[in-house]
This record gives sequence, structure tokens and C-alpha cells, in this order.
Amino acid sequence: MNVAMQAQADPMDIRPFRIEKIRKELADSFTMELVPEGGGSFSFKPGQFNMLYTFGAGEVPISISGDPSDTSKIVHTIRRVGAVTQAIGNLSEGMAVGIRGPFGKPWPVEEAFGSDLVILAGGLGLAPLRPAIYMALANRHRFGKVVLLYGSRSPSEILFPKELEKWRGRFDTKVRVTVDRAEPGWGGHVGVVTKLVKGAGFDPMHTVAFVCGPEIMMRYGIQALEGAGIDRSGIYVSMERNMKCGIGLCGHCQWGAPFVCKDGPVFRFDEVADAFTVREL
Amino acid sequence: MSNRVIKVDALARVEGEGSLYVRVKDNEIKEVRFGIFEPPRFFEAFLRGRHFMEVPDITARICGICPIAYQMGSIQAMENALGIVVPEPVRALRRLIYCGEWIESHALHVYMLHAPDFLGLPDAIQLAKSNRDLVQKALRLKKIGNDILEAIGGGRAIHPVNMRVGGFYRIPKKSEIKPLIEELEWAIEASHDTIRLVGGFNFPDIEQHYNFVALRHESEYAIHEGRVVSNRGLDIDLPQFLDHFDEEHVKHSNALHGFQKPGKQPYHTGPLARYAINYDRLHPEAKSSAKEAGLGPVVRNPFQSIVVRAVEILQVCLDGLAIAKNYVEPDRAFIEPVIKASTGHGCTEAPRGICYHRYEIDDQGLVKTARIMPPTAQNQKIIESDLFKVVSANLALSDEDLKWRCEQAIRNYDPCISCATHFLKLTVERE
Amino acid sequence: MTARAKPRLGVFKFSSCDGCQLSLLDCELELLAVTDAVEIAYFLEATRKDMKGPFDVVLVEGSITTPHEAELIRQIRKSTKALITIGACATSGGIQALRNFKDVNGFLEIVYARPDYIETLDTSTPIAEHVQVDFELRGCPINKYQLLEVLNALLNGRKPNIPNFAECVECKQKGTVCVMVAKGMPCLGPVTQAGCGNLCPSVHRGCFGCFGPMETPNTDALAKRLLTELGQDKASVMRSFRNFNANAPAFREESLKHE
Amino acid sequence: MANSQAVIDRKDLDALFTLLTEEGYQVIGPRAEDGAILYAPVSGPDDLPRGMGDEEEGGHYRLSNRNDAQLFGHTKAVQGLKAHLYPARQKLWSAEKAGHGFRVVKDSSPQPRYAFIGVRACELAAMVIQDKVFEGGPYTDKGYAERRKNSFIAVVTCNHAGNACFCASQKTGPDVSEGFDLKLAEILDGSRHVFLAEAGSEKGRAVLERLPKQVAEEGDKNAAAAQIDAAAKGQKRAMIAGVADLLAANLESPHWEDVAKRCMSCGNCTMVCPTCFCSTVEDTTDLSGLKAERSRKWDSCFSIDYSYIHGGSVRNTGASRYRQWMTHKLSHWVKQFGHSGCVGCGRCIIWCPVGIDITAEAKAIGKGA
Ligand SMILES: Cc1cc2nc3c(=O)[nH]c(=O)nc-3n(C[C@H](O)[C@H](O)[C@H](O)COP(=O)(O)OP(=O)(O)OC[C@H]3O[C@@H](n4cnc5c(N)ncnc54)[C@H](O)[C@@H]3O)c2cc1C
Ligand code: SF4
Ligand code: SF4
Ligand code: SF4
Repeated sequence: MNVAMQAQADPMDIRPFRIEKIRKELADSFTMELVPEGGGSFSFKPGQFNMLYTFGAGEVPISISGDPSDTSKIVHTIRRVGAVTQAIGNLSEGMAVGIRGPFGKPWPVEEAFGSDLVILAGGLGLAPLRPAIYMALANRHRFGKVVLLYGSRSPSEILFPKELEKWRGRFDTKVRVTVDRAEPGWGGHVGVVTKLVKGAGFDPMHTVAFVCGPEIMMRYGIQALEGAGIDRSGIYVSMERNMKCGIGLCGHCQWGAPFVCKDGPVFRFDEVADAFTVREL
Repeated sequence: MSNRVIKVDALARVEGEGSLYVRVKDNEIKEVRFGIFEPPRFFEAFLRGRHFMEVPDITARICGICPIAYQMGSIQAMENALGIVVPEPVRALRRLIYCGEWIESHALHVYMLHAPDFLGLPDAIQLAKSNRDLVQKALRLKKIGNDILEAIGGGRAIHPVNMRVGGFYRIPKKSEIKPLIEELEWAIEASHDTIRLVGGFNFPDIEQHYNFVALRHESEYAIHEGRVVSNRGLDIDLPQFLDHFDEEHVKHSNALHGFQKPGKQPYHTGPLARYAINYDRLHPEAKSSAKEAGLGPVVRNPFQSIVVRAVEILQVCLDGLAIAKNYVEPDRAFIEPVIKASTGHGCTEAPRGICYHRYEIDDQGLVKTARIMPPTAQNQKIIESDLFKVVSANLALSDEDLKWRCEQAIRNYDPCISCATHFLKLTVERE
Repeated sequence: MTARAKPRLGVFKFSSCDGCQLSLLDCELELLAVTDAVEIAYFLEATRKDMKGPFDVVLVEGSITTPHEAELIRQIRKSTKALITIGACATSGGIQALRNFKDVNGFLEIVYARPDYIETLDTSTPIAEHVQVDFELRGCPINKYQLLEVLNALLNGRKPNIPNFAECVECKQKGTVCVMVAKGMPCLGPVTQAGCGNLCPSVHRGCFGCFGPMETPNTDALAKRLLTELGQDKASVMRSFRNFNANAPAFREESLKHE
Repeated sequence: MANSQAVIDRKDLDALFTLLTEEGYQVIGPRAEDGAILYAPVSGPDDLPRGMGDEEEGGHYRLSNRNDAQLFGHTKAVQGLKAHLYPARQKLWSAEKAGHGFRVVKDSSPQPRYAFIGVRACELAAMVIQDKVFEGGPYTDKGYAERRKNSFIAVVTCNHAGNACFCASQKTGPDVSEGFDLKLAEILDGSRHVFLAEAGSEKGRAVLERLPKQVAEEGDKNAAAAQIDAAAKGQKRAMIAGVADLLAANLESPHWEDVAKRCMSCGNCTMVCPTCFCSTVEDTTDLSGLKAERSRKWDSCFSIDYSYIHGGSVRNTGASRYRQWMTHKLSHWVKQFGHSGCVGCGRCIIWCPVGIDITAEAKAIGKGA
């Protein structure tokens, strides 16, 4: 297994990957496809992340947003927010980045086989969930209902619109998209994503939900899911904390007892529900 | 055409900010004003009420180029007030750190501020383009000065933290001084080369009959201790300094103008003065090197100050080497001062000239009054008089060239305008 | 050599001692690399070349103490992409900000025979009080390695590695014995930003705060300690906070409490 | 397994240093320097702090004169052995631009081989805790692991407790039963000055075998036991029982605010704590932009940057940062690594410039609850 392989080598060593393709997603975000410099494969599980290094600027944790069944490349979707993400954004095809990973606990897609699956995403939070969606759709027959609820701030900030459209077109999947603020030409839902939960039509007794987005959105999302009758133990969330090593040695990502990097980023909500209510934890 | 005004609003490659204003009418100089527009920083005022132990760290901030001069001057003034005489090894260490400041400051001035004038270049960066090796060598020489400052001064060359009233906070280990030996040996060779190089520059023909004032020590080429001596017969101890020297405030400058009483005579302090007064104290090697460069026992051409500076670099490298070689760790880092109401004087040779301090402290150790006379302030009058001469000798030059020549004349003094308070604006008005 | 276009650097001086800009010339081993990497377009201390803006980066030393300076800094801000202030003068007002606590006219009379010749403001203030500043580098003087790091980070589009935590961290990382705990010396280290390279405690003296307040200075807790276990009187505590960064808000407020 | 014990005479102690040096170790031991006991290179017993004791209290430390010939009459050094096994700054690799990409060159300089002499029970316990952190999980810190594996540990048992010590209540000392190569107890009785020695590993046995020694008498064994007993009984501080659960249940206690008024967030406690392991990485470049480097440096949870994520830091208040430090030490650590993160050495109490006492704060939280 991949993780085990990493454990043998020095996990602080970076591996160079070449940028094969860059696609602009939104005004401030882009997707990169990376292939190992000098060949090889890369496998990961949905929800895992890499530490992505760019020469001279530094290293940041970034979730993998590609298809887990495709081991020929790594896909990352990144928002430019600061020095490192800007520097990565300034690279062009053919240049190299450094990768350490994959790290972290994945979305439990396989464990959810047999249940309904609700995916609740906000903003860029769709990126870390996309591998789970790919995997769920590849195993569509193993699930009951599959529901994707996605909220973004405005229509022009909807991530992966083409794919959302494609998934919406599938008769076996329910996709609902909402925006906080409508723009001219928008005919869809307006309002917070949590409003979509009601009437999504899943069986709360047999549903597993994956939630990812800004912390505040996750808070309300979980409330809504719980309100709809899903048990805490069936809800999974993905957290973000400052990370310097990605492997539980630097201490930065502690969130109470768990290390977000190795005990997360995906957590079962009942195990961390208390932490969610503690300020500045 | 007969009326010209030459203005230099911001003088380059000097420390701090000053200006020059020259007005010429019918080929006759009407006015020369060397103005210092460095905004006032009021050191003497806010030193009042400070504890005497805090003073050296505050006075250091008068000037980032020669902080040792300001630290050591105030330290020695306080020691003078409190009757502290530091033991020989501490004294030697002080001399060594001062050698470091001289090497650093002189190397900076000779190569980076002054030499480009003689080579017709705007700066040392351009010089590095044509002669990178030379600039690298200059930088290494300068660095050796800084290395000394760092080794003794507690890790940094600008505003070092290790000097205190009574001695040092921490005694440098022998192992920290030892590496300086090899560096100084290299520096001695490099200083010989420097003297040869700058000795070969072309100097404008100017002779000035200066009233030279410098420190003189019984056995050393005076740096950090000595009596105040002039080439016109003055020979006084520090407490009498203010009986003979004073400063006045002129309208065109934020720095005070120093003069010698009576008659408000201008005087010259700095390398030329030190050299003339202490020629017999020069190390034989430095003396012969000066001779080879064509210098006699007195140098009267201010433009040749660059050569004298180079000789002084050699002198302090030789001095420093001897101290570093004989270094033994003093058994005590400092003598604990006992506070009493008193007055003390201190004077050292900053790279640019004598720097005088006087403090009055009360029985709590708090400063009642402070008086500091930095070298540039003392030299202001003489700089103006040099300028007068330079302009009269060069009236045929175009404004642009005359301006440059004037700047050079000021750079001869390596004036540290920040200490004199800063901004050289040269304004030459030709009416 | 680098493929980057050479950014244009300007170095400007306001009320100060020159020490911080000299730090750049003191980077002897790196200086030529700096001049390879940037074009020094304005640096009075080093060059006669007086190129006008626009600049890519401007380093500003010194505080604002005259009306002329207040005007000049506005012009400079307009002519540069990035403005970095260097040193205690530029980042907090410097030692000359001691005037802010007194009547400046009284000061004038002490130093100058003819105060009417002098044009000065009542206060010495940091650059950031006048124009927007992109990065503030602390220290009296700045640490030359930190200066190189900031230039370096800027050139490489990286966040500078300039920590804002306490000097104490530097002590312990270097293995320096705490002078406050082991020798009973007053030390401002716990409230002072790290970065000097742990100078004072390394030479067995307390830090006197030349890097200014750390990110979250609890000066109150320190002052209490100084006044009790360390046996300091109010006046000394006031003076401790009234130094090179006297005008930095945290230090100013603490010193006022002990007036 | 009962290890065989022997007695080494004080005058034969040199042999231990010689032997370890011959074996290629750099010998690190306690030295009195700059007014404190530090771990630093020592070349023989003469470098040890003979006759030196230490006086400790919250925010207070002084070296004292014992007026005797004991070499280990102090308690613990300012910092533990963390500074050696897990250096404050370590280069990880450098990289160079190459074509469109870059090439990484690992820093492969060999790790030092240290022999630590005079290690205290709490310090050894701290090492074992750091072993769990750096080597116990799926990922290993290679540098630490190598230095640790290379090291030789000669414990010296305590014969008295410092005022800040509370190892007894943390069950990490003062006795030591495993994890060492050699264990020494210093016995000074009139003119008789000996060390009761016991090997705890093969490495230790091999060394002990080659040292000049005599058979250990019952009297010496009893004396050593009595010392440990005295060190345990002499402890003035103790961590309250059940602190892990107590803190976990009191994350919102108003007492955190109270500590925050006194705490300066200076980070001293995290730096001197022998188990604290937080670090950050520093990516640097050269001016040409052609070379880059990465180092790892100690970090402190008291800094604002520590918890920074885009938009702001998670822990802005002093209260939340103190809570992070204390709850991590005493509570979360147990969940993370199966053991408290505090060995009761008391360093954080001594070296806190304002003398905040972790045992007292724990008690106060207990009362407030
Ligand atoms: C598990 C995980 C997965 C992530 N996945 C993605 C993703 O798929 N796409 C994406 O765009 N972003 C993702 N992020 C967020 C991303 O790591 C930050 O946006 C990034 O670190 C910002 O770095 P910067 O230097 O550009 O910003 P600055 O604001 O300049 O940040 C300075 C430094 O702080 C740290 N830092 C800042 N924000 C974060 C953060 N949110 N998390 C951790 N460290 C931070 C980094 O070390 C960074 O270099 C993820 C974060 C985590 C923890
Ligand atoms: S000496 Fe000062 S800076 Fe260093 S740890 Fe002690 S209090 Fe902090
Ligand atoms: S220790 Fe403090 S006073 Fe000393 S140099 Fe550093 S910041 Fe300045
Ligand atoms: S928390 Fe304090 S007492 Fe406990 S191990 Fe760390 S420094 Fe020692």
C-alpha cells in the first residue's frame, strides 16, 4: 500500500512531479494534473491530501481532487490565497512541483456501501469530495440513493460546473446546487446549502453523509443533517488546520487530541462533535 | 553668466543628509554654506533623567557608522565621573574593538564612498563591474573590521551590546579572539595594497594650513584615549576641553558649528590631524608604507586624506593584531560602579575625528546634563573653508563638474552627518 | 545568473542614525549577490546615482520628524510597488520618539542656541502612520540576515521567515541561560520580538527591547514581575519600556503606567 | 531481570569517559556554565559541576555551593537532552533549480554519536516519550531515530529533589528501572566516594565489564535505595490525580483567562520542556533564486503563527494558547501516545519568567470545576 511505502522512505523527502496540465477553474482557483517525474504511479484514497511544494516558496497541504482509479496522475484543485498558493498558481505546464503524500484518513466510501450517500459541499470544499464522488459513481450499484448538495457564494463561483451538469444528467444521482447570491441568468436555488437537505429524499436511518466546506458551513450543514434524522456516527467531516509536516510530527494541526493530518482530515462527526463547540481549540 | 548658484540638495556617499550652497558673483565667491538638514534628534535633551548605565546604548544610536565612538566616549566619561580605571586587559579589548570600527569605517569610506570619486564612477557597484576582485577584497577588509566588532561587541557590528560602564558584560573567550589573528594578518597585506592603490590616485593641487586637533597618547597612535593636542601648541586634559572649544548654532544648518576659543577659529579633526600630531607614534611598518606612498609627516592636501585613511587602516590592523595575539581573558568582565554625584569627560578618536562627551550625574546615577560634540560638527567650519578654496580654484569648471568637485571636498571628511545631526543639499548660486 | 528581470531598489533615509541602511552595506559576503539580483536605483549612502522612481522595492529607514519628511514619504509611496520599513525608527519612531513624551520646545532649547532656526514636528512617528507599509522589519538596528531574508523572500515570492514571537524563544533555541531566572536581571525578552540573534542574554545582560513588542506582549505581567521579585522601582520600569521603541503602542502604554 | 551491580571508585571514573570516547562517542554531561547546569561536551570528571547544587523555585534558579565533593549533587540541567537528540534547528535538504524543475539533495551528514552522562530519571522518561512521538507512529523522524539509536545513556539517580520536581506523582522517577545503558548512584560518605553501577543493556554491560570496579556491598545498595527514597519523599510539588480527565472536562473553564493575565506567551515552557516536540519548517532561498533549502526548527504553540490558517489564527487569545499547551501535555497526550506528556521535571515552572506553576494551575482548575 501506498502509505506503507511512504513510511519506509523518509516521509520528509519530496518527490518531484511534472505539471502536465493546468486548467483555470474560477477567478482565483485552478486545477493541476501532475505526473511523477521519471515515471511511476500514484495511488490514493478519496479525501487524502498531499503536501505540495513549490521551489523557493514553500509547502502547503492540498487535497487530491482527481479520480482514485486513475493512478497515472495526481489532480489538485487550488485556490490562490497567499504566498505559496500564489507561487504554485504562477507555475506553468512542464514545470515541476514537489509532492509528499498521500497523507491522512480518507472518506469511508467503501464502508458506506449499502447505504444512501449524501455529499454536502460548500465552495472549494467540493474539490476534496470529488474523488469520493468519482468512486461512488464508479460503484453506483453498491449504494442506495446518491445525493450531492452543493452551495457556492455566487453562480460564477461554482466549482466544476460541467461535471455538476454531467452528474445532474445521470438518472441515478440527485444533484442540487444553490448560491448565496444570484446573478442575472441564474435560475437555480438561492440560499444556504443547508436548505437543500430537506427534501433531498434519502433514508436517514441508512445514510452516510460526507461534509466539506468552510467551518461555519459545516456546522450548519451538520445541524441540518442531524435535523433530518441522520445519526452523528453516519456523518463525516473534513477539517483544516495549519500543517507543517503532514505526518503528525510537527504538532501544528492538533485539534484537541486528534492530529488533523493523521487522525483526519476526515473525522466521524460523533467523535469530534464536542471539539466543534470549543472556541479557539 | 557672471552670476552662478551651485546647489547640491542631497549629498551622496556621506553618512546622513546635508547640502551645499555656493553663491558666486563676478567670479568672486560670495557665500559658501555647508548645511546639515538631518532632522534634529535631541539626544542631549532626552539623556537627561536617564540612568548612567543606559547612556552608552542610547548614545550609540547617534550614529550607526561609528557607534563605538559614542558608546566608548560615554562609557569613559561615566568611568571618569565615578573614578573607575579599568584594568589593562579590558583596556586592550576596548582598543581592539575600536580598531575593528576603524577598519570597517575606513574601508567603507576609502573604497565605497571615496575611491569612486577618483575613478570617475558614481559608486562601488560600478567599480565592481570593472574590477570585481578589488571590490571583493575591499569588502573582505571591511568585514574583518565587522568581525572584530562582532567578536567583542556581542554578535553585532552596529550598536553592539557588550560594552558597559566598568568594562564588558561578557568577556570574549580566547577561542573567539583567535580567529581574528589570521584575518588581521591578511588585512595587513590588503592594507598595503590599499595604500599603494589610493596613493596612486590623482589629487587636485590644494594646500591648506590647518589648525589640527587630535588626541595624543603617551605611547600609542591615539584612538580611544589621550590628551587633546593641536599643532599650534594646545595640549590639554579632557576636563579643560570646553574651556577651549565650543559650538554655535548657525541658521543654515541643523548641526552646531564647532570652533576653538578665542576668536572662533575653525579647526580640523580627523585623519589628517591625527596623522600630523601622532606621526611619531605610527607603527614603523605604517610609517614606511606612508613614505612609499609619498606622504610626509604632515599632509595638507585634504584630497589626500584617502591615503592617510589607508595608512590608518594599516596602523590599526597592526595594533589589532598585536592585541589579538597577546589576548588573555581578563579575570573580571567589569568593575561594578559605585554611584556618586559627579561629572565626567570622555573623548575618543572616531574614524572621522574627535568625539567629546561630558555628563553630570546625580546621586541616584541619573544624568543631569549631557554634552556631546561629534566630529562632523567640529569640522563644519573647516569644511566650509575647504569648499571656499575648492570653488575659487575651480571656477572654470562647469556647474556639474564643480558640483562633483565640491561633493568630493566634503567626502574628504567622511562626514558622518547623522551624528552631526543629516542631508547634504548643495546649492551654488552664481548670480 | 538569474533569468528574472532586475527589480529596482531604492533606499531612503528619514530621521535615523544610518545604522539600518548600513546593515545592507554590512552584508559584505552577499552584497555583490544583492547588486546582481537588484538594480540599486537610489541609495544615497552608497551611490551618487540618483535615479528617479518608479521603484519595485523601497527600503525606508528613519522616522518622520519634520513636515518635509511627512511630505516626502507620501511621494515615495506613490513611486514604489513595495515599501518595506527597516528599523525601530521607521517601525515605531525610534529613540527620537522620546520627544513624544515631553514638550519638544523644551528639547530644542536644551540642544540648540537658536531654536527658531529649527523646523521640527512635535512627534517622531513611524512610517506606517503616514503611508501604507508592506512589511515592517524590526530592530535597532535591524539584523542584516533578516534584511537579506526579507529581500530574498520578496524576490522569490515567498513569505519571509521573520517570526513575531518572543526573544525568549531565541534564548532557548540557542541554549542561552535565562538571565532573569538564573541571575535576577531585568529582561524585556518575554515581551520583545525575536530576531536579533539573541544578543543581550548571550552576553549576560537583559534584553532592552530593541526589536520592539512581540506579537502579543503581556507587558503588564512583566512589569509586575520587575516591580516585585526583581526589585525594580517604578522609574526604572518606566525607562525600560521607554527606549528605542518607546512609541510602539504596547511599550508606550506600559511606560505611561509607571510615570 | 536483576542486573548485576558493581562499585566504581570516584578516582576510576575517568576510565568511563576514556572508554566512551574510545568507542567513538561524544560525551555529553552536566557542566556549570553561565550560572546554571547545562548539558555540554565533557572530557572527564573534572568538567563536572563538583560540589554544585541548584536552587529552584517558580521563575527562579540559582547555582549553589554544596561544600562537598559530589559530582552530581545538582538535580537536572536547564534543558533536557532534547537539544541534542532533536536539535533546535536541523537542515533537511537543499534543492537546486534544474531545467524546468529542481533537484533535491538530502542532507546526509552523519548523525552524531552521543554518550550522555548524568541523565536523570525524568530526562530518560522524556526520551522514552519522545521515542513514541518520533518513532512510535506510522512515520518516523529519521534523524531522531538515528541519533537515539546511536546514543549511550548513563543515568545518575537523584539523591534529593529539587523544589520544582514532581516526578514521583507522574511516576517517571526518581527511580529508574529500564531504558538506560548504565545506571550510577553517587555515594559520598566521608572520604569514601564511589558510584554504584548497574548495566541496563548489552552496550552497558560491555562498558561496565571494562571498567575498574569492585563488588557491590549491601551497604551501598541500601544507600542508593535510601537516596531514591529521599528524593521521592522530598518532593514539594505533585500533579493532582486524574488531571487528564479533569482538563478534558474543563476546556471552557474561566480559569484559563486567569492564567492568561499572568502568562506572557513567551514560549519558555515549551522550549525547556523535555517532551515538547512541536516544530516548523523553514523554506529559504538564495538571492539568485536558484537554490533553496529546508530546515526544521523548534516551534512553540504559544506563537500566533503556530495555528495560522488562511484568514487568521485559530488561537488568538493567550487563554487558548495556554490551554493548548497544558491540555496537550497533561490530557491530550494520553490519548495520542498512551502516556502523559509531562514527566514532572518542573522545568516549565522554574524557567517561566513569571513563575507560572503547572501543578498549581491544574489544582486551580480542579477547584474551579
Ligand atoms: C488537509 C487540507 C487540505 C487542503 N486542501 C486544499 C485544497 O484542495 N485546495 C486549496 O486551495 N486549499 C486547500 N487547503 C488549504 C491550503 O492548505 C491553504 O490555502 C494554504 O496552506 C495557504 O497557503 P498560502 O501560503 O498560499 O497562504 P498564506 O495565507 O500566506 O499562509 C501562510 C502559511 O500558513 C499555512 N496555512 C495557511 N492556511 C492554511 C490552511 N488552510 N491549512 C493549513 N495551513 C495553512 C501554510 O503553511 C501557509 O504557507 C487544505 C488545507 C488542509 C489542511
Ligand atoms: S533571558 Fe530574557 S529573553 Fe531569555 S529566556 Fe530569560 S526572560 Fe526570556
Ligand atoms: S536582546 Fe533585545 S535589546 Fe538585545 S539586541 Fe536583542 S532585541 Fe536588542
Ligand atoms: S510540562 Fe513542565 S514539568 Fe512537565 S515535563 Fe514539561 S517542563 Fe517538565
